[in-house]
Amino acid sequence: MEITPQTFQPIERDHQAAEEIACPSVGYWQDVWLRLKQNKLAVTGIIIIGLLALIALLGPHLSAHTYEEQDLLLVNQPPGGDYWFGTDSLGRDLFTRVCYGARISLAIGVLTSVICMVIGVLYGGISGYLGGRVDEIMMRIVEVLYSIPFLLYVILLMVLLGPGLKSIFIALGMVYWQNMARVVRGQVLALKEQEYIYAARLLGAGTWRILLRHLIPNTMGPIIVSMTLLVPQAIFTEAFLSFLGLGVSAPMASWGVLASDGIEGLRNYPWQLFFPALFISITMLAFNFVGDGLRDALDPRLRR
Amino acid sequence: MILAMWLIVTVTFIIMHSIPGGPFASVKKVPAAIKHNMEERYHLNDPLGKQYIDYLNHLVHLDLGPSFKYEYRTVNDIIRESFPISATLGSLAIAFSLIVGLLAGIISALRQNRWQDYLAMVLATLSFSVPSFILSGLLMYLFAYKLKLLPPAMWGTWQQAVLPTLALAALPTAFIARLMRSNMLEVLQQDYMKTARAKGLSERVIVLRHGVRNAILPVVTYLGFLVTEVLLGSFVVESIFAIPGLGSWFVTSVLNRDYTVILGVTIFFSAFLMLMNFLVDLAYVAIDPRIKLVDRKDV
Amino acid sequence: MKHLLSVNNLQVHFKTFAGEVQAVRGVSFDLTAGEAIAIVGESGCGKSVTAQSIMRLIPSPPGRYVAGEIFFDGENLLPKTEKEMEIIRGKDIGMIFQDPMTSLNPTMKVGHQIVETLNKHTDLAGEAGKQRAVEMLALVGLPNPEKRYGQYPHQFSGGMRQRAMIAMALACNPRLLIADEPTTALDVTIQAQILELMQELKDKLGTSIILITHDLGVVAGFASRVIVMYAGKVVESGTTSEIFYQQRHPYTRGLLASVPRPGQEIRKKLSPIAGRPPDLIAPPQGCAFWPRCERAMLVCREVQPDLVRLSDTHLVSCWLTHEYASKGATIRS
Amino acid sequence: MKKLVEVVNLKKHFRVGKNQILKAVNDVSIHIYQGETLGVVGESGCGKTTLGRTVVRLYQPTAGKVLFNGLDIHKAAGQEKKGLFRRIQMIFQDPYASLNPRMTVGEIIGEALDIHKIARGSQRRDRIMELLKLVGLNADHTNRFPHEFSGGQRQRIGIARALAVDPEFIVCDEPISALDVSIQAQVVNLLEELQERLGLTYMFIAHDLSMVRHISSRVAVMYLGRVVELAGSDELYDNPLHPYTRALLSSIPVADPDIEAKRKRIILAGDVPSPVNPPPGCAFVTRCPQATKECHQETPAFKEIHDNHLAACHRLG
Amino acid sequence: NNTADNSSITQLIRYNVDAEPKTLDPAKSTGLPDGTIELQMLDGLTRYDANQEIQPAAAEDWDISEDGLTYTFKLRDAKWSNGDPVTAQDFVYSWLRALAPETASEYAYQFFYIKGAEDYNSGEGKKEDVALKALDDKTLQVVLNAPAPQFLGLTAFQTYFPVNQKVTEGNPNWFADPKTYVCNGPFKMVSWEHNQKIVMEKNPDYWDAENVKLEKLEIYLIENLDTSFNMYNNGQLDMMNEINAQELPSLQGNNELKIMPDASVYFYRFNVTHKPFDDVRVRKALALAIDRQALVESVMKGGQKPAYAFVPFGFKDNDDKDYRENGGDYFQEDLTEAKKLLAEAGYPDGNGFPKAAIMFNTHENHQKVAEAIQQMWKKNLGIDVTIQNVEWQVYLDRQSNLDYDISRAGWSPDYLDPMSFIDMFVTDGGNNQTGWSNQEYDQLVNRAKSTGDNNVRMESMHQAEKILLDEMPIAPLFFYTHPIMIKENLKNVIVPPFATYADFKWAYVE
Ligand SMILES: Nc1ncnc2c1ncn2[C@@H]1O[C@H](COP(=O)(O)OP(=O)(O)OP(=O)(O)O)[C@@H](O)[C@H]1O
Ligand SMILES: Nc1ncnc2c1ncn2[C@@H]1O[C@H](COP(=O)(O)OP(=O)(O)OP(=O)(O)O)[C@@H](O)[C@H]1O
Ligand SMILES: [Mg+2]
Ligand SMILES: [Mg+2]
Repeated sequence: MEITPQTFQPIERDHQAAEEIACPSVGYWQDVWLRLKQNKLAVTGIIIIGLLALIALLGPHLSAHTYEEQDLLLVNQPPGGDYWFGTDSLGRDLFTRVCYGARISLAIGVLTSVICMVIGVLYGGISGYLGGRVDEIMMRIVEVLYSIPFLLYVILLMVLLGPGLKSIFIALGMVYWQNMARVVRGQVLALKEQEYIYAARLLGAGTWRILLRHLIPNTMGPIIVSMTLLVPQAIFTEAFLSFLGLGVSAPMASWGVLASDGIEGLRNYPWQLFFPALFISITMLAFNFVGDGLRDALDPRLRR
Repeated sequence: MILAMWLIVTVTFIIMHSIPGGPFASVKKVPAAIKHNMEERYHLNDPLGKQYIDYLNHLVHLDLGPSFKYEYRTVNDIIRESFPISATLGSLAIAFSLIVGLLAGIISALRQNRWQDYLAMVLATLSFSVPSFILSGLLMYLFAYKLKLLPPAMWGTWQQAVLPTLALAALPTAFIARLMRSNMLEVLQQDYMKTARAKGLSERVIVLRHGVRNAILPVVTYLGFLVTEVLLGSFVVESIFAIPGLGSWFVTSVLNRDYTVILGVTIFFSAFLMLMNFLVDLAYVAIDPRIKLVDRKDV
Repeated sequence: MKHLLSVNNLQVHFKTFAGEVQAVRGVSFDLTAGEAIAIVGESGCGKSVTAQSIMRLIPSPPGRYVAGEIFFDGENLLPKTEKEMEIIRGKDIGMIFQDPMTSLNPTMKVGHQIVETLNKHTDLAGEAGKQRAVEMLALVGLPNPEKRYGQYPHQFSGGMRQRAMIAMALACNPRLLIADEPTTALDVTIQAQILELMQELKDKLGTSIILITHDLGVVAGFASRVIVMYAGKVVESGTTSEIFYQQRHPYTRGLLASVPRPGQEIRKKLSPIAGRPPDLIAPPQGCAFWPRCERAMLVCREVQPDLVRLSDTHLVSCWLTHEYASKGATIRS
Repeated sequence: MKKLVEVVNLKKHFRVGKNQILKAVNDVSIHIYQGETLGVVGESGCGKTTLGRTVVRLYQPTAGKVLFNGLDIHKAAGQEKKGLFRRIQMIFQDPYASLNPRMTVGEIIGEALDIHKIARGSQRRDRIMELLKLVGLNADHTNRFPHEFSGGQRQRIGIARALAVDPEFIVCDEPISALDVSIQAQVVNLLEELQERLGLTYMFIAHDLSMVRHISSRVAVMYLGRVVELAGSDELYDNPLHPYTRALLSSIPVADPDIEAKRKRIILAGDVPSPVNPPPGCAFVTRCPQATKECHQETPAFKEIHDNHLAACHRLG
Repeated sequence: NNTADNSSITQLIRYNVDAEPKTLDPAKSTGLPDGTIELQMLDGLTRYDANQEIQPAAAEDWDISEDGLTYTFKLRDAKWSNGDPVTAQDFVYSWLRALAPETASEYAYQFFYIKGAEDYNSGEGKKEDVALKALDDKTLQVVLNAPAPQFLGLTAFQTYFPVNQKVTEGNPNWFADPKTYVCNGPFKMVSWEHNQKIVMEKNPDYWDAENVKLEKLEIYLIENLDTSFNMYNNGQLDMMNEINAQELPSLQGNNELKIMPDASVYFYRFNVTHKPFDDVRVRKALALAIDRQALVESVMKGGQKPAYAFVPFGFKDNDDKDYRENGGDYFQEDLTEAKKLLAEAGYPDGNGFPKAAIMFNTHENHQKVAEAIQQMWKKNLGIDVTIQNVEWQVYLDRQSNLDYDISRAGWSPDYLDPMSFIDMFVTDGGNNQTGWSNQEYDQLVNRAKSTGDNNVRMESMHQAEKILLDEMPIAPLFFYTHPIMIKENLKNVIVPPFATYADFKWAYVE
């Protein structure tokens, strides 16, 4: 622009304009998503999880075999031609079984972490927010439960409920909700001293309102991170439970079960371990990538 | 503490007696008289309430009673014999996981987002979630069966300790590596690191003297958890590698419904863990100059 | 007169998720040996980045020196290697940071943190080093320096920590001390102590000082020259009296008007600067201050004003100093 | 003048560690007149926030009471309590921690309306707009999140939230300490304006004495959990009685080089002692340049030295 | 280091018994590990040889009365490892001790053939009334309740082993420590590392020491099958029991793999108190629709024999031929027949078949068998059953409470006689556990048990077995085998056909 006396005219300015915020409004989760998108690993993780879900849904239809169909003449076949991943010790198609396992394992992983989250959030939230005596007692209970042999619970559950998905969720929930409760409690303990909590109390908000509207939404970050980390652990613990007879009933099999079956044939039929293990590993990595990515995306210090 | 112990005993006792089976169940049904004789001998046909009171009575005198299955041994004996083995294995695993985990964590923090970091973290992530029974199987297959480098099982020589130590240490190593990495990254952001740089210290000194030391501290709090994990892991690892430690007894006793052993080992483990956590707290206070055992409370 | 430090057109950018933050957008100033200058400005205007650039402490990534030169003692610091910088840091230039609570290593004894610098830059070792460290602690007015030597930072109060920081920064007799908001985190009575101490040490040791602050009150009694920064640029600089009594930039004026001043009528309304500083990812095209300026003109919106020399010492970057301003415009008040 | 708030022998202690008691607020008695601004100043950790929070019943006092219009606020229950929440509000120190980052501005301000069922639907929306305008923000800020605002703007959102319930009395806990000087004035001006328009009563906590003088009609100076001096603000500044107040006033840097050059500072030695083990006798004794033996032994009474000028010092009257 | 000092010893065998013994007190021992270990160290009155013939051991000779009720054993001059002579009183003491109610021995019932034994054990009779006498130091006389052809064999069984009276009375836990373990068998204990191994050496004081060639015997106590397999492969074991089915195919043609016969049967129980298994046609249909050949070939892979009857091979009939071969098969797999039966029962093509589950205890092979059968029934009959994997004790509990539909089971004999199988299914028998009851069957079993005439006995048992398989409260699946791995240079290790133990008395390394 050319500098002329005319350009030295004062400009009329609207005072309100000074308060204008230029950039478009970005909600909290929108912002998290935007930043998550920039994290290549996390995006890879999300894509992998999506693919896995797809495999779980469509995979079984790709193959000519069903997960339960046995061919006792074709047991322990190596991968190839008709059987992409080979067959297992009862002559069933490993590919279809792995796809089916994805359904079970992913469902178990995801649902377990959701269940643990719900219990953990409520328990930890209440314990942390109320504090004092209540907190002490509630945390003691967690400690005591933690010390009781897991195997005893499992057997008790098996007797009370019998095997099946329901028992798995309960059993897995029993171990992991305690961790979740601790995470949430820690978060809540730190958050409840925040000034906005005081502000809400001063506005007359009750305990539930503060928990549900203020504390829990703000603990979501670490909770989601622990949830993503819980998924792979739940998948494997389920294998252990299945081994004890608490799992989904055969011939359906989760990845964990396929893997522990595979370990028996390791010396002779390594693919029976390889394929389930491969899928589990990929899942674990994917969830961890997403978890780590979320952790970064949620970190307030990295926020603009 | 005592109260917690009592709760643990009571809840375990209740669950234990509410699941089916008993120490003398077997496929072949024995005549009623014999069953009666056997139960009589261990007071198993007393009312549960009485059994419970009797047990507590013995417990107060630190007597954990006889094993029902291995009848000539007392639970005290079993613990005395097998715990040192578990403790040795556990210590090895903890030492390994501390050394390797810390190193891996530091390296990947310093090489953040480079291949060293990715490699370490992918490995850590994998071993973080591989259950010990699969890992033990793989290790045994690889080193004992395929390569024939190490003995597959049993306890006594250092070669025999290698594989179980690895199997047991995998999870804590991974955990420590991840923890150390994030601590390290956090510490590297701290103001005092800038101070150290402003003093003209070399990068190496800054990282080692100022960074690592501060990043290690939170790992100390994790030691309590580490001990727990190692103990839990030892159940599986010990039975796979045929190590006569306390962990393998734990599973066996539950499967056998060896009531006194179940209770005894549970009590011992919980007491041990409480002790370890207490020691870790003390250690933390001793190591971190900032911490005093202070908890804030409203009057 | 030879300058101990001259910063020429320094530009520093940071890569962030949202884009590149142009934290420092061409800062220039000089410092003569023995002089104490102050850099003032609102939060986020690039004071710390400028200070840390002199020490080459900008983390990279995300930071990046886009342009400029920093001559210290006649040598350009920007192209130096890390190894060469290590020798300068702590020895020739000392630095104190804003928050004494976090700037000391919490797990290392205070004395050791001082000795560390001495070990690096001088041949004082062992007892001699310790002796010197204790001396320094005494110099900054810590009672009981021997005992303090063996204590950890958490056993110090905020003021004491800042004293320890000063002792550390001055341990090797640097020629330049950069104090980045050394008193912001402290209470007023403690702030008075620390300022007094720095004043005293400056006189005693003859160290040049760059004091960074956003409190004009602190500046008034301390510095001989003041540099006012806004949005990564120097908008005005001059001697202390020029800045306080003959300030020409509306921003400087605004800063002074927004605090109650003695002599001013007590109940009079304060006159704040409206709005907030611009986003440095996309700074305004013209003068960065125009959106908040009471006297903004068309030209301000479009063209960046140059830094104009009004006197030997007084520089200002504002279109109002342009000859057209008084001619072409009706200037209010 | 009507006493709106009366603080009577208020104590608030915290238990830290096993048997240690931290006396954050130690026997404070002050009152606040309707429509005035009482400034409270003191160094970090002297108990200002604790006092403020106890006064608005965020903390239960260890001893003593707070009367609001003659009603003991800590004893109020049920409807009475709910009513109190509408009459007493607080503005917080940290503009970043005092707004829930997961709620939009509209939700933050609207929460009070929901809790007290003040307004619904379009009425609710209008009220939010009105409040935003009152604090100088735009209507289109309603759907934005706190992190998008500058410190000053956030502080104004906090003010709007407090105003939503039409309170009579607001405790401002260092509302400007975290802000840039240029922004501080925005908030102070706003508070003053609101006081005029709405007839509010403030307790204004700060450690910046020049701002406190500007905004307050009376000022209380706190040291280590106690009020050591209380007077009209001009009186206090022109005629400080307590040695601590004097030192405090002389420590404030003045943005005028000429005055600074002439000024004689009183530099206090040492730091504020820990409230966990306060020294016996006068709390200020460890740093007082004029301390006598008596000061070491006896806690001075807080008494009226001149008209409406109270102080706690053995050497005064 | 054990490997080092072992290198000089050539006559060494390392064998795995798969578990820590629960006790080494013969009166109380029950399990295989206990029995196997005791067998090496203690000599009963008799001992089986390589041909499954009963040979004299501690007894030099014996005499059985006409009526088959009175047994008189003549003991040889043998010594305990502490130098004491082995006397008839030792045997009397040991057996009575096992019977004493205070001892609470689980296997006390093994003595119930002896007159007065059961009463004493159950507290109804006196110790003095047990018909067991030491006529002199070397003569032992026993009177039975009824003729029991298996009795002589039982004297080679662990519960009948003697203990040294003096030692036992002095120290009730004598068996827990190698130092106090006084024995009269081919080997003596040197060390016992719990859950690891027991080391034995040749007992020089053994009466037949000259026929014992092994110098050292290491018995490992490793439970995990994979682990022991790896140890065998690494040369840390010379012989092992039990091999994972998954390994078997790759071991085909390996000379070290021996598939030993095992007189045990794998079968499914039907709970006849549950619908639809109260209907014999349903039970039959299910039993006929299983492809047993495929099961043993593709799932078990251990050379097992499909079972079309209940009593396994390996028992002598009255004509000295094999009982099973004489009895033959009682049914054939027949799909059309099975379908027909199912339709008759009201479930044509499986339609309307109620929910049912196969229950089995946690074990890899059981699961596979169940899965295979589940598929066969589905494919062959259109029936959907679920399968339930339950923990061992829960399994036992549910099975004996008849809380199941179909339950897998296995049975190995207590003594070498078909009766050990046949008497399981008498009405309300402790091991019946199917709810099935048949008067005729009960009578036949009774007759067999009370007669002194072996022809009648065998005949009755054959008839009873036929009834059992006509009614099919159980569906036999296959007769077990016992695959073992044994290094080729090991000779004369006795592995009996009816159990999975091994006797090393005559064994040596080539
Ligand atoms: N490491 C970094 N990464 C990204 N942006 C940065 C970084 N360091 C500084 N900035 C940006 O550079 C700009 C100037 O920051 P600087 O710290 O110099 O401000 P300042 O004037 O010291 O403010 P204050 O008074 O708050 O200390 C800010 O907008 C800040 O966000
Ligand atoms: N919840 C609590 N538990 C224990 N001690 C507390 C608690 N809250 C405050 N304190 C202590 O009480 C004392 C007074 O704290 P308070 O926050 O009231 O000071 P302040 O005057 O507001 O300080 P600042 O200017 O730093 O805000 C401090 O020593 C503080 O550590
Ligand atoms: Mg700064
Ligand atoms: Mg405060």
